[in-house]
Amino acid sequence: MLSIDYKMDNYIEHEGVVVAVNKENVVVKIIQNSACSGCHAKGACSAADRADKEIEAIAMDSEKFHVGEKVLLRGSDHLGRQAVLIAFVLPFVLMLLMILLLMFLFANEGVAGLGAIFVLIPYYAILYTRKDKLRKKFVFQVLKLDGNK
Amino acid sequence: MEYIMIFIAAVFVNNVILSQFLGICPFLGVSKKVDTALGMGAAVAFVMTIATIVTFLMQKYLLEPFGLTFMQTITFILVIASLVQMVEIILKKVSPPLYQALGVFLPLITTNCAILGVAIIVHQKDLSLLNSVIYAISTAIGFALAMVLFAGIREQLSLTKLPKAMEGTPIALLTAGLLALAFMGFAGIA
Amino acid sequence: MSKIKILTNGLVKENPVFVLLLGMCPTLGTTSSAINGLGMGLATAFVLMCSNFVVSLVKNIIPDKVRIPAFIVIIATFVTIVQFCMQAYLPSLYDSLGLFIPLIVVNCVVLGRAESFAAKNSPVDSIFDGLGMGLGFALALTILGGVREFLGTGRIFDIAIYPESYGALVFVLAPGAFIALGYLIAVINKLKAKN
Amino acid sequence: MLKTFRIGGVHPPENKLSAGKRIEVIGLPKQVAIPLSQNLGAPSVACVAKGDEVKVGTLIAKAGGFVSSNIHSSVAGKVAKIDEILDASGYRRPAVFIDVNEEEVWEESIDRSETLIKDCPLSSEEIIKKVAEAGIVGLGGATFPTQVKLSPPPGSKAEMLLINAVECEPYLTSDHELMMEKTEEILVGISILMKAIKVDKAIIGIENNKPDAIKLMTDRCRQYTGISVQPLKVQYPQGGEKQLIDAVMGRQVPSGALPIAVGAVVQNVGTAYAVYEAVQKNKPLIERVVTVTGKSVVKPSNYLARLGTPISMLIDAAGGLPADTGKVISGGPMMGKALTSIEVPVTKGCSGVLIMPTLEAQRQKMQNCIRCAKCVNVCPMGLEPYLLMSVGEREIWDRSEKERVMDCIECGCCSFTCPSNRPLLDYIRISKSKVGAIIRSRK
Amino acid sequence: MAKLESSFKNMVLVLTAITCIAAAALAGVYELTKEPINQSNLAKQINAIKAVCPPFDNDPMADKIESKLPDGSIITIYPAKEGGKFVGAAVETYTMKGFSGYIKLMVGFNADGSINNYAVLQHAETPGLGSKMQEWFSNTDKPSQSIIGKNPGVNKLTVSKDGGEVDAITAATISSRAFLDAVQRGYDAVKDQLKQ
Amino acid sequence: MENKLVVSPSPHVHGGDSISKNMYGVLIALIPAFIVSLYAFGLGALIVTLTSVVACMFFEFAIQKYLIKGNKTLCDGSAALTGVLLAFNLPSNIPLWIVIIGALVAIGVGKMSFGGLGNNILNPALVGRVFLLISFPVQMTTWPIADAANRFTTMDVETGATPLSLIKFGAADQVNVWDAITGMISGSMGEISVIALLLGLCYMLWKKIITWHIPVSIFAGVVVLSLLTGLNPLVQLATGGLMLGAIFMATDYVTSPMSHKGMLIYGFMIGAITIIIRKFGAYPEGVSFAILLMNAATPLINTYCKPKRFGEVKKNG
Amino acid sequence: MNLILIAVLLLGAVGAIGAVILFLVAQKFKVYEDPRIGQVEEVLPAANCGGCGFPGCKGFAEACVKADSLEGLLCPVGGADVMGKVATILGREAVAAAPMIAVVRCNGTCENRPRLNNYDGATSCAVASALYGGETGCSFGCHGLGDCVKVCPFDAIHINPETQLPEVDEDKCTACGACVKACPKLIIELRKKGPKSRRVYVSCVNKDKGAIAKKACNVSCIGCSKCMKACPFEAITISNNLAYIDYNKCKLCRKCVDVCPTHAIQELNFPPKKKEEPVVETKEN
Ligand SMILES: Cc1cc2nc3c(=O)[nH]c(=O)nc-3n(C[C@H](O)[C@H](O)[C@H](O)COP(=O)(O)O)c2cc1C
Ligand SMILES: Cc1cc2nc3c(=O)[nH]c(=O)nc-3n(C[C@H](O)[C@H](O)[C@H](O)COP(=O)(O)O)c2cc1C
Ligand SMILES: Cc1cc2nc3c(=O)[nH]c(=O)nc-3n(C[C@H](O)[C@H](O)[C@H](O)COP(=O)(O)O)c2cc1C
Ligand SMILES: Cc1cc2nc3c(=O)[nH]c(=O)nc-3n(C[C@H](O)[C@H](O)[C@H](O)CO)c2cc1C
Ligand code: SF4
Ligand code: SF4
Ligand code: SF4
Ligand code: SF4
Ligand code: FES
Repeated sequence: MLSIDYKMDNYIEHEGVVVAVNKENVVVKIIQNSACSGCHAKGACSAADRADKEIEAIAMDSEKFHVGEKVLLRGSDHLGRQAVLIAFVLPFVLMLLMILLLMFLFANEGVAGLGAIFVLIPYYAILYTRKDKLRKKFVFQVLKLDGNK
Repeated sequence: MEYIMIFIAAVFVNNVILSQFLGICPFLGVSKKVDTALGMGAAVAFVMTIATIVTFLMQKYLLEPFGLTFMQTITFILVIASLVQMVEIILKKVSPPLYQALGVFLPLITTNCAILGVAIIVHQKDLSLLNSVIYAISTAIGFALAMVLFAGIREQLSLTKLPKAMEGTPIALLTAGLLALAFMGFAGIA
Repeated sequence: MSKIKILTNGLVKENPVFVLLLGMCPTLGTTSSAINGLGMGLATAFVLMCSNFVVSLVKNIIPDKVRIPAFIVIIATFVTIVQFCMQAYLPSLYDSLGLFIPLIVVNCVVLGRAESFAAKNSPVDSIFDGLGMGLGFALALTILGGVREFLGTGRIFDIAIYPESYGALVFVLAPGAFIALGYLIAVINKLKAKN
Repeated sequence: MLKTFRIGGVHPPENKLSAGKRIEVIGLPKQVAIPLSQNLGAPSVACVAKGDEVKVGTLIAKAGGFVSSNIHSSVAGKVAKIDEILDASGYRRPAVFIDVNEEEVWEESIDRSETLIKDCPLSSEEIIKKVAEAGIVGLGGATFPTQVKLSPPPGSKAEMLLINAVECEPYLTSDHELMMEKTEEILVGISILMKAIKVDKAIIGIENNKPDAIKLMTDRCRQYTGISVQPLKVQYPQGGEKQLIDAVMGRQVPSGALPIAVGAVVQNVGTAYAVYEAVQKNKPLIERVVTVTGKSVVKPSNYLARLGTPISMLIDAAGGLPADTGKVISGGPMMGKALTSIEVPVTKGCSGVLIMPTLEAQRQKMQNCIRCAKCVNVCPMGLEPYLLMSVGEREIWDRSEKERVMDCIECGCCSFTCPSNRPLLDYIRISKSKVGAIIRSRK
Repeated sequence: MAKLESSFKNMVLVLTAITCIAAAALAGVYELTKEPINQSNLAKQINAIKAVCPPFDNDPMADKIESKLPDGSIITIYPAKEGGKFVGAAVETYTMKGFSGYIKLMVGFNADGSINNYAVLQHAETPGLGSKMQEWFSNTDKPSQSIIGKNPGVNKLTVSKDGGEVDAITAATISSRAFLDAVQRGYDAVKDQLKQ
Repeated sequence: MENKLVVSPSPHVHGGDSISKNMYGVLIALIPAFIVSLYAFGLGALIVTLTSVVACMFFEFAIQKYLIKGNKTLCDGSAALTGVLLAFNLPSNIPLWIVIIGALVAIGVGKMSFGGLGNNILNPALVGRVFLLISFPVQMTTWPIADAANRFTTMDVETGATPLSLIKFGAADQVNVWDAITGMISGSMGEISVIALLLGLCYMLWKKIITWHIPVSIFAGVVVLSLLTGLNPLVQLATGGLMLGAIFMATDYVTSPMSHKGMLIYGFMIGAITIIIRKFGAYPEGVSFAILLMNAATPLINTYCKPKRFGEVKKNG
Repeated sequence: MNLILIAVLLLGAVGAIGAVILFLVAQKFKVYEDPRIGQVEEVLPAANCGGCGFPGCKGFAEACVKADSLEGLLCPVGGADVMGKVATILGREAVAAAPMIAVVRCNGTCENRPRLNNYDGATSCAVASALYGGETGCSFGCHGLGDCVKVCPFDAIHINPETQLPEVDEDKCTACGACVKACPKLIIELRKKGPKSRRVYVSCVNKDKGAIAKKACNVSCIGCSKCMKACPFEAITISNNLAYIDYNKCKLCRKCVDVCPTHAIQELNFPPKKKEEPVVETKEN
């Protein structure tokens, strides 16, 4: 839950499999399910697609892990909110502002529409330049899964 | 004022899920996490906006001039499907950590009928670009609202004992029905 | 599997709506009356049958990675064809089904069957599967439409059973769709549990 | 307005039947059984063997760890065996059995005179050492070894000593009676404790339903510097450490922290008396005041009983087990422990024996939670017992932890108040033990 | 036959081919059904005009006039002529004030401005309530609720609650108001024509 | 079995509160309102209330007997209470078959489908009422006149408009606040007399059945929003189902938040939504919808508004 | 015709662009899921009970596909039947695992074990055992409050109202082990089902000394080691006053059953031997 208790860190956890162990990090493959994954009929439906994502997680004691091991990936949920903010909310607001601005300036739907789409290019460009900063921000921990669980 | 009206209408009066019956799959399927519901809402808002803009431009500058409006459905669905994929690639390319973080926190956004539905509805309603975009955003907010309310309700239901036959989809549908009943109170506001 | 089995599979055992819970959006959106439900169901059944057939014909020339878009294109084509035909020959039904005809494209039943059946089986089997599933879908929609129409207006297929003033209007409105479908599935769950 | 704590609380009927009954001394049994685990923390380790002769006050078991305490013989006699005895929970636990000799022989070091010795020349360290040797544990019910409590962890400093004379449990009167009869001794004990923890201020918190004790203590404490009395509005569980601190000092101990975090050390009056006896008279903890009470009890009274005396003896002294007995509780009705047998011995933590008639003893049928929030309103820790119970029932431990199940002080207000008769605390308690184990395993 | 491998060439080729075929098929079907669709739309319109207007022999679709109301909305008028003589007009009018917004009517006026008949072309009012518009206001057995024969220029066509001459549909005052609003707008649009 | 000790975890005493005590307490608190409605609407009020209570109890019994087995809750008064409150939300001249459908929906859909007492998300009586309102709008919005001459002889009495529909349709000047406070107006049976309802509130506060938070914050929400939208707050408070809703229906334990902070948010939002619906919506009255909407939001409120934990207030005070 | 041409061009273009995008996607996200995982999952019973030791049926399917042999992998719900199917899909040998079943190692019925007090707390073995030893003199035995019953996903274990002890339904139990985890008294054990479902086990977990145990319960194991001596296969060990029969060594000869003075050893599903069942024998006490 988002913030049952604001004093306590809340985590989101995801199970994954270690695919590589490096010096300071461990690469974990997670299986991501689509929105339809909650549906019991997903077997019959292609929309329930799955994708594997590889995620680098910081682990000081990376030697503890071995390839193929099942682990728990954990990040604090406020990171999740930030990710959504950067990936979706900000560009979305930007597009909106762009449309408003261009409509106001040119009163032409074509220009405004194209402008709104193309404003994403500089946005992503800026994101690209901030790559390293973001990398530092979005860190995950890997935890050993309890043997008996 | 017009925009506010579109907003209220799309969020409360004609809520996508509760009165338009679009996007029921994620509504029934998504978890009981409020966070996920909100994240889905944001993601859907973004995708819906881009999809609406792109399909709007396609319709106005390609399909209509060439008299190809009959290909609306097929082009829209293709465009939307590719768009969603594009967003993923770009995100992954631009900022892998960000992309990874999303992977952990959100389910994939699948093209659900709400997105296609909105893209088509704005043309049926003959809205202008700006109005279409507002409509798309409002729809997404309505989607998020219903999802979040529902996530909370599910969470509570998971701690009570339901009659066996009602477990799962039936209770979800029933609750959605009662929510829709409550939302009818907004009728006529916009 | 025998053809009959494939056919009845979709009608009862794996009924897409009541058992597999697929395609909820059109199910809820188009069942304000039995006739609408039937119309939508048959339209979907047609698309399902055709797309199943075509998909299983071309399944081998489609690379895996473009599988889904290719299926979507095929489905969308049939959907649009249905849309035109309905517009031309059944205009009133078209009016009442509205938006949901184009949305057959994203109906999980159609894509789902293309993926999970047609892409693996022979064209003939696929036709039967499409027909069975489609009829199952149509059956479910008709039942739901019938129930809603009956409870809401006292009629079934527009035949008055009891005076309209006794009908509970909610059932033809949005909340009624959810409630009626919820209880139908509950009843089916209960029956399933008994067997 | 009288002071009290700020969150939650209930008012169970007080039923202080034995109030004002003077403390009577209970005779010795033929054999005592002194369990080796009488304190919170590690059990003690026996240091006598079968056949050993012991005197009253002879050390028979040593502390089994840092958080543990010594145990002394409460009688003079011969160690019959070291064997298992059924404890109050129906489990078998090791105990020292001593056959009582006719003749009472006391350890020579013990000063048995009645004279009040006010001055204590010892230093803080020496006091704590003596307390440790005497095997004193908190007599308020928690049986936490007192010497540990008196040695604050490095980095924290006590500002004030709070004496817990609240006795908020219904029925119980042992602390009340002790205050009436051993006033001076208690006050000296408090001074010693103040010295031990190096504070110059002590406040005795007493609930307003004991006006005579408030008056007496207020009068007498004037002669002692730094000690004052704070009357408190009657409200359960005011005796809870955190609640008492909140009521008296207006400070709330943060979640998971010790009272010392807000500068307080809390001790029960009985503990203060025991400290007096240990430090000034060299007398280890071998006896305590026990209230025997109950609506059908012929003669509800306060007894001074040696540790190891079977509870049945106390009950006999109070007029025997009533015919309608349904439940026998060691402690008060809110936090006490129901006994499976009345043959279990009196231990350091036993402040009362409550005998409840069958009619009252049975719980009512549990129903669905109607989410009335009454449990939430009465919880003195600001928790949501209804939620903790359903989460606990479903064994969702991480959620339990997030909902702060570990903050629960097991006061029972929630179960007491629930109109649906839900066994909230039952489930919260197992959640606490599971979550506690999980937290410990993480370290 | 083995499955085609997912190489770049294959993917692009196959998907392009499939879309091309689909497009061709669609365009073909579109061409085929274009006529019937238009026909059916036309028929709808003509039937509606026929239903609401006094008998005529011209082609109202060809003679249609667009009239602009003061608020800027455009309303289409289909004049009906019998032997060249103006006998009345069908007005395709609408309002946005319905319970669910848009309501489109075809109202037929006689030459004197009285209402000959009307047809509800499009609406989203609640079934069982607002949707009763078609029967309710044409029920000539109940003069207080029927608008047939009434003349918006003479009679006050608002609901009785608002002081008018028409009883609102039970429990659907809003739809009734909207309906009458649309009728009134139709009349406003056509009244200049009638005067000729 | 004699003399076997009973063993159970602590606490060993119970405060003696019970579900039925609370439910019957609310029923008692409803008596003044019932008397006023008897006086105002006569026979109809009696018959509709009886029908509703009997039907609710019957459905509760039948469902628990044949469909959903579990704790029997027939006699704890909750079904009877739902019945009374449902009846209080209906016009007194409503056909009885509608009352019975309402009872079926309230108990069957609103309560039992979720697992019975304590598990429902939405207020059962309001589910019943809104279901009826939308299903049978004609019958549900035909209000008998209070104090009609023939009220003790027949259920068919003259009808009139409620103050709120007068306001909605532009006849606000015909609304007399004093009549609304005493109860001599048209409306649902239970909602008409503000005085009687406030009496009930006082009783429930005295008996500690409910706390003040929800009703007061609803009133606050109504007042604030009325002032913002230029309505007369006093009229808004005194008319329609507001008092009935704020005092008896929004306070339903099962469907309202658990913490005081949550209750205040919940109440304020109910007041605010009510005024928004009254002012801008198609319906003259919005209390039922507002309560249902906030019922739906209650689980969320519960997850985010936790009670004030011990130790969370300023550390050193 | 013109229209058709434009349509084809436009849609073809869209299709081509789509294909390019998809190709890029495919390059970026190498999604490869062994299709056999899905196939395996399909034949699994979808109970998601976790009895196999993996998170859900999906997890098990993955494990089966990845593992080199199916040894040690068993879906307890589907049993050998399903494992056979899995084996065919994967083209491997199904390793026949011995079917297991839950047994309740306590025979302290109301008759065998007199109640000394009445429990009146929450109906939960966990709560009761956190509180105290139980209603009888035996602090090891079953509380009979049915935590095991609550967790069984297959409705296979029920409290017998007469004995107040749980009984396992042989046909329904899949040996998923949920009850084993749930029992706070560690009474339930998964044991080899044995040929014809026959099995012999010590139906007691009391570790008290013989005399005390015997006092608390008529059929307690008193640790007398007669069975150990009688067992020709060295299947029985004694520790903490308690005998334990290793089901891998036990050959079901039932010699131990005969010698046990307290009838603590249970035999199940054997044809009636001479006269009555041991439990019945103790009735006169
Ligand atoms: C709910 C609750 C009620 C308590 N009531 C009392 C009480 O009435 N009197 C008392 O001395 N200790 C009571 N205690 C114990 C105190 O919290 C604390 O352990 C004691 O005052 C510390 O002193 P001690 O170590 O000398 O026993 C209570 C504890 C709890 C959790
Ligand atoms: C590991 C541990 C260390 C403790 N250290 C201290 C301490 O340094 N000072 C103190 O006053 N109490 C200390 N306590 C005692 C508790 O704060 C508390 O008094 C005791 O658990 C009894 O609580 P109650 O009396 O409220 O029931 C400690 C407890 C534990 C478990
Ligand atoms: C589900 C529902 C749908 C409604 N639909 C309409 C409608 O289509 N048209 C309308 O005028 N009123 C409709 N109403 C009724 C109005 O909202 C409101 O009850 C009416 O304005 C009351 O005024 P009246 O009884 O004076 O007509 C509907 C009510 C409900 C419950
Ligand atoms: C203060 C209070 C208010 C209540 N209000 C309602 C109500 O508005 N509607 C209702 O159906 N039941 C009401 N009940 C009864 C009961 O809580 C309700 O039937 C449950 O919601 C059923 O689970 C109320 C009970 C109390 C104690
Ligand atoms: S027992 Fe725990 S949860 Fe219950 S009221 Fe007391 S502190 Fe709160
Ligand atoms: S007091 Fe009882 S009924 Fe009320 S909320 Fe708490 S657990 Fe539920
Ligand atoms: S009895 Fe135990 S092992 Fe057997 S199926 Fe039930 S829970 Fe699983
Ligand atoms: S076997 Fe264990 S879990 Fe089952 S009833 Fe006995 S004590 Fe409880
Ligand atoms: S059918 Fe799946 S979202 Fe609509």
